[in-house]
Amino acid sequence: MSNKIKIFVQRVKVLIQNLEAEVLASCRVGADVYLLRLQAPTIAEIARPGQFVHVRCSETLDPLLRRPLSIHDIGDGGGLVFLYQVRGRGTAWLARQQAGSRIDILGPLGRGFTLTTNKRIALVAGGLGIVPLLFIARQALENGNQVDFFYGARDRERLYQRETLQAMGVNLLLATDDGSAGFRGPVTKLWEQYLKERRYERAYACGPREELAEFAHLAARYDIPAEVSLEERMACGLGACRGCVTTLRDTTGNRYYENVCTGGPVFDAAAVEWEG
Amino acid sequence: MSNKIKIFVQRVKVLIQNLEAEVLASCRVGADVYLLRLQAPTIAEIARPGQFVHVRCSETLDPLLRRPLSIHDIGDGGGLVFLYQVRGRGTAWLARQQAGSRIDILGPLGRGFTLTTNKRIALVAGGLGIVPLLFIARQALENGNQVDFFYGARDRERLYQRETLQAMGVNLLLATDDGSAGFRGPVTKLWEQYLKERRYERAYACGPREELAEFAHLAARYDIPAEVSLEERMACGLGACRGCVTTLRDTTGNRYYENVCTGGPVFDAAAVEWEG
Amino acid sequence: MEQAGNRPAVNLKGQAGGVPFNPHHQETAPGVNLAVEIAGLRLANPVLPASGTFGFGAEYAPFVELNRLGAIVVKTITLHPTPGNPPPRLTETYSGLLNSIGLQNPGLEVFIREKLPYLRQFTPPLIVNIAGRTIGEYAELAARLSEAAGVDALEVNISCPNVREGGIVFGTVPAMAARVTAAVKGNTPLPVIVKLTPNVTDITVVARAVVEAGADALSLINTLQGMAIDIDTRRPALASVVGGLSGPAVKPVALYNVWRVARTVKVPLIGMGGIMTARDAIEFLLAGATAVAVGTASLVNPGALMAIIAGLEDYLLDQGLADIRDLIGALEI
Amino acid sequence: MEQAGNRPAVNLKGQAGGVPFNPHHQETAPGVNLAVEIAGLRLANPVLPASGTFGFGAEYAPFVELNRLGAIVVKTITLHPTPGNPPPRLTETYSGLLNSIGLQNPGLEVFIREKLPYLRQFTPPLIVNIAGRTIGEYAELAARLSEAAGVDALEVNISCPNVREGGIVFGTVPAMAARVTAAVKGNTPLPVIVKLTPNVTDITVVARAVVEAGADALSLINTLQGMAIDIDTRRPALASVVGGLSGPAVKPVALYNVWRVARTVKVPLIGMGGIMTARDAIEFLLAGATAVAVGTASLVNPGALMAIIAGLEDYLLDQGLADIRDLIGALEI
Ligand SMILES: Cc1cc2nc3c(=O)[nH]c(=O)nc-3n(C[C@H](O)[C@H](O)[C@H](O)COP(=O)(O)OP(=O)(O)OC[C@H]3O[C@@H](n4cnc5c(N)ncnc54)[C@H](O)[C@@H]3O)c2cc1C
Ligand SMILES: Cc1cc2nc3c(=O)[nH]c(=O)nc-3n(C[C@H](O)[C@H](O)[C@H](O)COP(=O)(O)OP(=O)(O)OC[C@H]3O[C@@H](n4cnc5c(N)ncnc54)[C@H](O)[C@@H]3O)c2cc1C
Ligand SMILES: Cc1cc2nc3c(=O)[nH]c(=O)nc-3n(C[C@H](O)[C@H](O)[C@H](O)COP(=O)(O)O)c2cc1C
Ligand SMILES: Cc1cc2nc3c(=O)[nH]c(=O)nc-3n(C[C@H](O)[C@H](O)[C@H](O)COP(=O)(O)O)c2cc1C
Ligand code: FES
Ligand code: FES
Repeated sequence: MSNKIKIFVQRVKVLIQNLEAEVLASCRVGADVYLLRLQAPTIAEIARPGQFVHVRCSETLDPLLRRPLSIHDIGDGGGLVFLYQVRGRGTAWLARQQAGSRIDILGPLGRGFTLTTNKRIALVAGGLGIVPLLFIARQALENGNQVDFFYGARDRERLYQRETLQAMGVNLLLATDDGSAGFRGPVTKLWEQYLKERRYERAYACGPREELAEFAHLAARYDIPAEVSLEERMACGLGACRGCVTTLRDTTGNRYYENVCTGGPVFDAAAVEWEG
Repeated sequence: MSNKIKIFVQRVKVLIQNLEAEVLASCRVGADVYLLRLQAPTIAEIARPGQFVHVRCSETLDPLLRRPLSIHDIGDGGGLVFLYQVRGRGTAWLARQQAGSRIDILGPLGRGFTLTTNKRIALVAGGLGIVPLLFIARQALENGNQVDFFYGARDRERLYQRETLQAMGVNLLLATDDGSAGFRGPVTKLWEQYLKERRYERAYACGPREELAEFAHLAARYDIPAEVSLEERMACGLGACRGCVTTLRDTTGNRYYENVCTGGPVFDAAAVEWEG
Repeated sequence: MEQAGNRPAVNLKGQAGGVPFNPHHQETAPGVNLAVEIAGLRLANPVLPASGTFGFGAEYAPFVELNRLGAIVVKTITLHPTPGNPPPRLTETYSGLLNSIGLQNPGLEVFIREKLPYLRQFTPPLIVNIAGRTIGEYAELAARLSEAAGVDALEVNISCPNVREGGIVFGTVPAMAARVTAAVKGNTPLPVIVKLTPNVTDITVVARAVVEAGADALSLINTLQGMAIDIDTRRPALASVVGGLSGPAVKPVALYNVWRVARTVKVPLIGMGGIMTARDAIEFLLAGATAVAVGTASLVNPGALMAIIAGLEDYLLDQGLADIRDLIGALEI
Repeated sequence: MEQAGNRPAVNLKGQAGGVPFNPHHQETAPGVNLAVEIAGLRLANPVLPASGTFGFGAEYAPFVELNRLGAIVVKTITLHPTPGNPPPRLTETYSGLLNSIGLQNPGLEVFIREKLPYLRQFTPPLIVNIAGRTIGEYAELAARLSEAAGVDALEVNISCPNVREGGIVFGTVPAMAARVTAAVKGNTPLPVIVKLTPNVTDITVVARAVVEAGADALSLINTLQGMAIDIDTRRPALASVVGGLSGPAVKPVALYNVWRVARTVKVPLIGMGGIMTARDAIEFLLAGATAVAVGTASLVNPGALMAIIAGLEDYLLDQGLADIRDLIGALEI
C-alpha cells in the first residue's frame, strides 16, 4: 500500500509544478477576452488536453486565491496558451500583465480528456468552452481522428479563434444565437442535426452548464461515450480542501461529491448529476 | 460662525485634490531608495514645503491604506517629486510602477514650514529627512535667505541628492556616522559646532525622532525658533479619523494629542513632547 | 460592473481606488427611488458615513457633498472631552485597519457650540453617536442632545471596544445593553439607534434585548477585537495593545451578523463593516439592511460615499429596478 | 525581510505568492534550535498544517517535504463517512476565504485503512483531528484512534461552524466544551489538543473550562462565522448560506485570541488564523503560541509551509537568536 502511494507521490512530484512563468504575449481578442501566452516549457511538455493551470492573479493578498484556467493550446518552444474572459478582479489583474511580467502558476492540474486514435469524434463548444476543445482538437487530429468541431456563440464576434481552428484542419460547424454566422440557434441543436446522420465514436464538450446538460442528454440518446469539462470555484487545486466538488451519480444512481480539481475537470457526461 | 466655516470649506475644496497622476519617471538612487516624479500640475502649483501627499500603493485592497510621502521638490511643468525608501509592501508596490502608470494621490495635505525672507537659516536633515528640507531650501533661497544645510547619514552612499543641493546654492555641510563624507558623527553635533559661532534666525529639521529631539534641545538652548516635520501612521490624512496623533505640550505644560496630518506634519519644535 | 473595458485596466468606478473627485453630482436619476425610512427618518438614499470615520463632516467637504448623503453620522460624543489613547493608534492589517482611537472627542459642550452650527446647514438628517461610561452619562447625553436644535436621531455606541469601563461591558451583556437603551429612550423624543458589537457569541440575543428595551433601529457591526505585533520591536503595534478591526477584511462577518439580526427583529437595520463598493452595499441590503454605513472605505478613498451612491443608482438602472426598497431583504435562499 | 532588493520587485520569500518549489530542503542551520514541545510531543519546528487545508498529506507531497514539518495534522475525521455540504462550498472575500465544506471525510474506518499507512511513514508526530455529533461519538473516535498505530495526538474539533448539531454547540458553551474534552481524555492515553472557536463573547472562559477538563494543549482559532452574497443571482455565495472565514483577513482576530488565552491558561497553544509568512508566524509566537498552524496560505501557495519554516530559521539567524523558544510569549508591553 504505502509503496504504491510512494510511487504515486514520485509521479506527482514530476508532474505538478509551481513556477513563475514569463508572459510572452498578451493580447485582447474580443471586448473582454484575452489570449495569453506564457513561457512554461516544463509544464507545456507534459500538459494534456482538458488539464488546467492554477494562476495567482495578484502580487499581494487581494485577490487571494488562484484562478483556474484551462490550457488552450501549446505554442512553439514551450509556450502555454490561455484564452480567458475578464470576469472580476482576478482576471482584470491578469489582463494588465504585459510581456515580460512573471506570473505564478501551478500546474498542470486535473484529469484531462480521454484520447482516441483514428476515430470520428465530435467536439461541442459553447462560448468560452472553446478553450480546452481547441487543445484536444489539435491532439485528436495528430492522432488521426476525424474531427467535427461544433462551435456556438452569441454572435460572430464571439467566435474566437476561428482562423486557428480552420488552419488546423477540423471540420468547423458554426452556430450563433443571432444567426450572424452559421446555424441560427444553440450549438447542441446543430449537433443534433448531424447526430441523425453521422456516427461519432466519442464526443467532448465544454460550455455553459445547461448546454452541457443538453449535450449529455443527446450523447446518451445516441449512445455515444461523452466527456464534459466542468467548472467550480477552487482553492487548492490539489484535492486537499474539498472545496470544489460537483455532484456525480454512481452506476446505482447514488449521488456523491467529487472534486473537480482532481476528479475532473473532465468527467464522463453520464456520471454528472445535471439536476443538482 | 457657520459663515466662517463655509469659507474654510470653499478654500479646502480648491486645495486638496484626489487624482490619478501619471508617473513621469521613477529611478533607483540607492540600495532601496527611489526618486519618483509624477505629473500633477494642480497640486504642484499650490504645494508648500513641508506638505505631503497621500498615495494609494495598490490597485486592490491589500495594502489597504494610503502611504504619506512628503513633497521633495517641484519639477518643471507641474512635476511633483518624491524621494522614498522601500520599507514594506506599499513602497515596494510603488517601486514597481514605471513611467506611464497612473497613481492615485491625495494632496497637498498638512501644514507646511513657516517661511521667512532674507534671513540666515539652518536646515538639519538626518537620512531621509532630506525629503522635505530640499523643497524648503529651494523656496528659502528664492526668498533671499542664506541657507546652511546640515545633512547627515549613515555613510556617503546614503547622502542622496547632494548634487541637486549643491547646484541649488545652499551651503552644504555633511556628516556621516562612519566619516566617509564630511564630519564624522551625528549631524546635530555638527550643527552644534556652528551654533556656537553663527546666529540662525530660524531652524528646520526632519529625520529620526531621537535626532529631532536633540535638534529641539539645541534650538531651545540657543533660543532659535525651530520647526520639525514628524511622522506617524495615518489613515485618512484629512483630520477625520484621529488616528495619527502625536503628543504635544501646551504653554502650561499640559500634554495633549494633535493630528499629525492636519495639525502637522510640521510642528513647533518646542511644542512637541519628546518623551512621549 | 466589474468588467474591464477597452483598456486592460480595472474600471475603478465604485472601487476603493482612484475615483477622481467630482464635486458636481447630478441628482438621483428620474424614475429611480433611492429613498428609505429608518425609525421615522426619511433618508434620500441609504448611504451613510460610519461614526468615527467621518469626523464632524467638514473634514470630508472637499470630496463629499454632504447634502447628497442619506444622513450625516458624527464621531462618538462623550459627556466630557475625551483625550483618547496614546499613539500609535493605527495599524494596517491584510485588507483591514486596526484602530484604538479611544473615542477622542471634544465633549458634548464643544460639540454643541462648535460643530453643530456647521452641521445644521445640511439637509440630510443628523445622527449623533453617543457613548457614556455610566448609564447616567448616556441618559444625560440623550437629554441634552434632544434640546439642541439640529439633532435628528441618536446612535448609541454600546460597543466601542476601546474604553474599558464603557462600551465593552454594555454591548456584550444583553441586560446591560437593554438598560442603556431604556435610559436613552426615557430621556429623548428622538429616534434611538443602538449600535451593536459583533464580539459576542450570539448577536441576536443582544439585538432582541435592545429592541425590547425600545430601540427604534439597530446599526451593526462595530469593529472586531484584534491585535497586531511589530516583530522588529517585539511590541504591540498599537500603544493600547488591543484595537478594533474594520475594513474589507471584516465584511463577511458583518454581513453574517446583519443577516442573522434581520431574521430576528423587526426594526430597520443600518448595516456596516467593510463596505468598499456599491456591490458590497447591495449585499447588505439583500441581507436585510435598510441602509448602510461606510467607514474605512472613506479613509482610503475620500470620495467613496459618493461613488457608492452613484453605484447604487447605476445598479438599479442596469437591473431595471424602480425602487431600492425592493432589494431590502430580497436574498433568495 | 521585506525590503525590496536590486530589482524593483517585492521579495517573495515567505510571501504568499510565487515561492518556486524547491524539493531539496537543507536541514535546520546548525546552532539554531527550532524545536518545541507540545503536550509531550517533540516538534522539530513549530510549523504545522491546519486541519482541513492539508488533506491527508499526500496531496501536498509535491510541494512539502512532510518529514520537515513540525507535525502533520489531518482533516477532521468523523465516526462515519461524511458527505459534506452541497456546492458551491467556497467563495473568496477580501483577503479571505469563506468555506462550508461540511467536514467531508471518508470516516474513521477508511481513514485507518487507507490514509494512516501512508501517514505512518513520516517522522513528525501525527495529529488526528476529530469531530463527533454526540459526546459518545467523540469518545468512540478517541478510543479507536488510540488503538491505531501511528497516531500521536488528537485534536478535538469542537468548533466547526458548519455542522449544525455538532461543533457549533459544543465549542460555544463552556460546560459542553468541557464535557467533550473530559470524554476524549477519558478514552485515550494520547495527548489531547482542543481546538477553540473565536465565535464567542469571551474565549478565555471556554479555554479555562477545557483546560480544567484535562486538555493538554489548545489550538485556536477555527474559522469566524461569515457570509457572502452574489448580487447578480441574489443568492448566498455558498449553498449552505453561512461559512467559516479564514485567511489573512482574520489574522488580527486570531492573534488577539491567542494573546488572551496565553495569559489565561498554562497549557501550550497552537496559534493559527491568517498566517501567510514567517513574520506572521512570529507574531503568534510572541503573543504566546508555542507552535503555529498554516491553513489558507497553503491553499494559495502550496509551498507556504516550507517557506515559513525557512523564514523562521532566517529570522533567528538575522536576529542572532539561538533558540526559537526565546520568542514564545516574548511580547513586551
Ligand atoms: C477548471 C477550470 C477551468 C477554467 N478555464 C477557464 C478558461 O480557460 N477561460 C476562462 O475565461 N475562464 C475559465 N474558468 C473560469 C475562471 O476560472 C473564472 O472566470 C475566474 O476564476 C474568475 O476570476 P475573477 O477574479 O476574474 O472573477 P471573480 O471576481 O472571482 O468572480 C466573477 C464571477 O465569476 C465567478 N467565478 C469565480 N471563480 C470561478 C470559477 N473557478 N469557476 C467558475 N466561475 C467562477 C464568480 O462566481 C463570479 O460570478 C475556468 C474555471 C475552472 C474551474
Ligand atoms: C507626513 C509623512 C511624510 C512622509 N514622507 C516620507 C518620504 O518622503 N519618504 C519616505 O521614504 N517615507 C516617508 N514617510 C514614511 C512612509 O510613509 C512610510 O515609510 C511608508 O508608509 C511605509 O509604507 P510601506 O507599506 O512600505 O511599509 P509598511 O509595511 O506599512 O511598514 C513598514 C514599516 O514602516 C513603518 N511605517 C508604516 N507607515 C508609517 C508612517 N506613516 N510613518 C512612519 N512609519 C511608518 C511601519 O511601522 C513598519 O515598521 C512619511 C511619513 C509621514 C507620516
Ligand atoms: C478610525 C475609526 C474610528 C471609529 N470610531 C468610532 C466611534 O467613535 N464610534 C463608533 O460607534 N464607531 C466607530 N468606529 C466604527 C465604525 O463606525 C464602523 O462600525 C466600523 O469601522 C465598521 O465599518 P467599516 O468597515 O466600513 O469601517 C470607528 C472605526 C474606525 C475605523
Ligand atoms: C477549506 C478549509 C477547511 C477546513 N476544515 C477544517 C476541519 O476539517 N477541521 C478543523 O478543525 N478546521 C478546519 N478548518 C479551519 C482551519 O484548520 C483553521 O483553523 C482556519 O482556517 C484558520 O487558519 P488559516 O487562516 O491559516 O486558514 C478549515 C479551513 C479551511 C479554509
Ligand atoms: S480546490 Fe481544493 S480540493 Fe479542489
Ligand atoms: S490620518 Fe486621519 S486624522 Fe490624521
